[in-house]
Amino acid sequence: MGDEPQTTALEVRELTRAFGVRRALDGVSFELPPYAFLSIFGPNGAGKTTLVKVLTTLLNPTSGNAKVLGLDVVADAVEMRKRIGLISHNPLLYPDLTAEENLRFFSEMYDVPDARGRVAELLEAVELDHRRLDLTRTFSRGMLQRLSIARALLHRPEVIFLDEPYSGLDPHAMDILDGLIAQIRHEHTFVMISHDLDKGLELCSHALILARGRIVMYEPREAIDDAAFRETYRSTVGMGVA
Amino acid sequence: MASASMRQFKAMLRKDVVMELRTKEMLMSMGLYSLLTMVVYFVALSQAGAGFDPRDIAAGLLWLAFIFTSMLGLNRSLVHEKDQGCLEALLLSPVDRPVIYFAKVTGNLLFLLIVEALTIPVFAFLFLQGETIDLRTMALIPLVLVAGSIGIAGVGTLLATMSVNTSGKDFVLAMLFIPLIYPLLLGAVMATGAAIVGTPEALGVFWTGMAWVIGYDVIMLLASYGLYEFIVGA
Amino acid sequence: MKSSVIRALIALVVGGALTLAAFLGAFFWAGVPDFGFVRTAQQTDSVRYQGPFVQDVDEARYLRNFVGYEADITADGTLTEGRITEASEDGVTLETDAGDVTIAAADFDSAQVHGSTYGRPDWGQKIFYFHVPVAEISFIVFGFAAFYSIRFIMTRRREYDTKARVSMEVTLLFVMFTMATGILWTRAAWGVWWMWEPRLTTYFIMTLLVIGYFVLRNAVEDEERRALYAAAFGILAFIDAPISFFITRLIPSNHPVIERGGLEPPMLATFIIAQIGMILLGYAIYQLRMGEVLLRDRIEHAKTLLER
Amino acid sequence: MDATLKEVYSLVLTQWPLVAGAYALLWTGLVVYVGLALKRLSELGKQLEVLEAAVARRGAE
Repeated sequence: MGDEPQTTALEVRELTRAFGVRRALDGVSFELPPYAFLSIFGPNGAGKTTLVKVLTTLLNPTSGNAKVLGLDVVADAVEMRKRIGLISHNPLLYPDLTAEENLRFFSEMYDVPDARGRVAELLEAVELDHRRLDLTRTFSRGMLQRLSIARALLHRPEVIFLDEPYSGLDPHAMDILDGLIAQIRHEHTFVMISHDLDKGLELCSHALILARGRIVMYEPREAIDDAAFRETYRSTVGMGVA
Repeated sequence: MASASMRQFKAMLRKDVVMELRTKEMLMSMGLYSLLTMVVYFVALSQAGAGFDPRDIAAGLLWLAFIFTSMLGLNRSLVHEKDQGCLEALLLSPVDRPVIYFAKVTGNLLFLLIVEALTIPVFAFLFLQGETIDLRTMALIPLVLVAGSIGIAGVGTLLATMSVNTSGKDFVLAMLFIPLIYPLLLGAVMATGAAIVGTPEALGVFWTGMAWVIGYDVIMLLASYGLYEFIVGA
Repeated sequence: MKSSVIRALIALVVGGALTLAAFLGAFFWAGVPDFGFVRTAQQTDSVRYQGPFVQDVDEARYLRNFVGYEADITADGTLTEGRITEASEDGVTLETDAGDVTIAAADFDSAQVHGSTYGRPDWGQKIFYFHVPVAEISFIVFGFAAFYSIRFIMTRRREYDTKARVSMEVTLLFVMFTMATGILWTRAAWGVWWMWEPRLTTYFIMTLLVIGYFVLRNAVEDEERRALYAAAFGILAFIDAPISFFITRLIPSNHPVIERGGLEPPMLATFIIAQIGMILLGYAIYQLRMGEVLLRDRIEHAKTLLER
Repeated sequence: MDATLKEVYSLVLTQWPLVAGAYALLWTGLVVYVGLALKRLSELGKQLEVLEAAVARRGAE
């Protein structure tokens, strides 16, 4: 299934997520080709996090549907979870386990073949080989984020979701994160939530602006006029919380 | 699929045990807390007259200590998962939600039983010295302990999963947990009391109490298991 | 919204009228049952007269309890009739038609004492006409709250959460009424304000569960999560309540139960009218609160429209 | 009331404040609760009228 060429990585149709009259997502539809890099912008409360939560099966849509890699987020949730990864601003790691134990634990969860080899390989890739026996409690923010990336890549996901991965990182850690993303950039589809317009535009192949649960703008990078884009973004920020 | 779930269950349980052995946070806090309750009990009973038989209320005192220490532990165990969003990471992985529930319940049950096993001798040493005790009926106490702790861990894990996401975690947990656990507590105290008294008639009371505890376990564990999926994803 | 308020008002008027009727019935129509009896020496002209009281006494010393009563005493084979004026270890003095007669205890053979029995009216029973219907409604509405909680978990629609919450509010109100009237009844019937008695204990637990539901709601920030948690707890609480009720059946209860056919027709009628009236009042309160919640929603909606 | 009747009615005499208390609590509770609910309802109704008039004006513009 994973080897077939996919025509779309994401396929979102009329996605609505509502509770009473409040709508976190209101009829969102878009498609994203494979190996693209989607940056999602929008003011606080625009529905960015909700969108990513629906796309990562953590929340069910109220109506409409979404497919990731051709799999439905509700019906094929378990299958889908094996093929997506999340890097959040929260490290999602147990502070009282060592780096290696953390990765080994999550490889059990994902049933990763040759877990030992895969963990060693990833620890080397994120340059944490020398700290593998230390508790992650003792790690700096940057190291945690690197380990968090290793955790997200354990099961070789095809779609990687990034939830404001740069927030709280020092410039050095940012460089390392940039390097890591660049390395795997072309074999994966990325979906990133970002507050940082420059960074988001620099990385993306597609950009999406969300406000009050609706798509304000969705364009491939080539079609975007930077100045106009910034203007649109700024106008949505003024709209405040939906 | 079943074997994969089993492996995931074992991994989660091992993770909890390794973390606990490393920090000893739950065991230490629960153990010391139960020791502190003993001091409070001594003060509470200090004015009781000479005719007072501590065996009459031993069962109630023991379960009181267990209930309060268990709430402490339950909160801790779920705070671990919540702290850095680890629960979210678990939910993102292809694990069935019930596996998460049962792994957490088993972990909590394990720590609870360890603390209870340590508390009972200390309690007996402090309060029951010189009392005649029938060791044959006392041997039944582990049965109540296991059955009661299953209920506490089962219901408590579900409630703690909710209460960690609230403001004022400890109070909310107590407010939900104590009324809900009341039937189990009554049955468990009844059975434990009967085992301590140890007369032949008491044995009938013991099994009635046990039947209640087991019945409660079955009903409430099924309900909690059914509801956990909705709670954990919220 | 409008319709629910209209339904509420209709239910309020009809329920209020029935409740008022039951209130009047309770005091002016239904009789007062007896709570035990009193024995007196004289017969007073009283509606609560139950009949004559006759007791055989075979030892002279027991006569001390019957000073003032009419008595037929056999002593040394002769019968003396009169009213006991004095009684002691040694003997008894009777006031007879022929003057005072003293009988020594040593001569005493047997005696028959006559008096009157009166029923003691149990006024506290008047609480029952409203205490029981209110308690019943608290259970019924609790059941509705659990039902809507299940519906909410299945559909995730906010309206069911609202219904469950409003039902729980009505439950809380009626639980409080039950508790208040119950405590007063306990004082009237048992002479204590509170007793750790199975029925009372379990109802107290149920009160705590309902309060816990609102504590939980207030402690959760996110609206949808709050709804889910509350629904889950509502279901658990509803499963727990019957368990609590049954577990205490191991201990015999003092709480009275109505026996089949145990009520006189006026009492039964009053009780049934009170029940129907209270159910309507409960429904009216539920609809009123529902209407209020819906109004608030519309106001919120209008506000967001204006702010856009 | 003579001594005999007093004895007969002793229970009634001690119970009546409790019965009155129970009814007073129940009735005041119900009336106050319903009264407050109705008052809130009418206030909210007025507020809604104002808001909906504003919405209608906004729509007409």
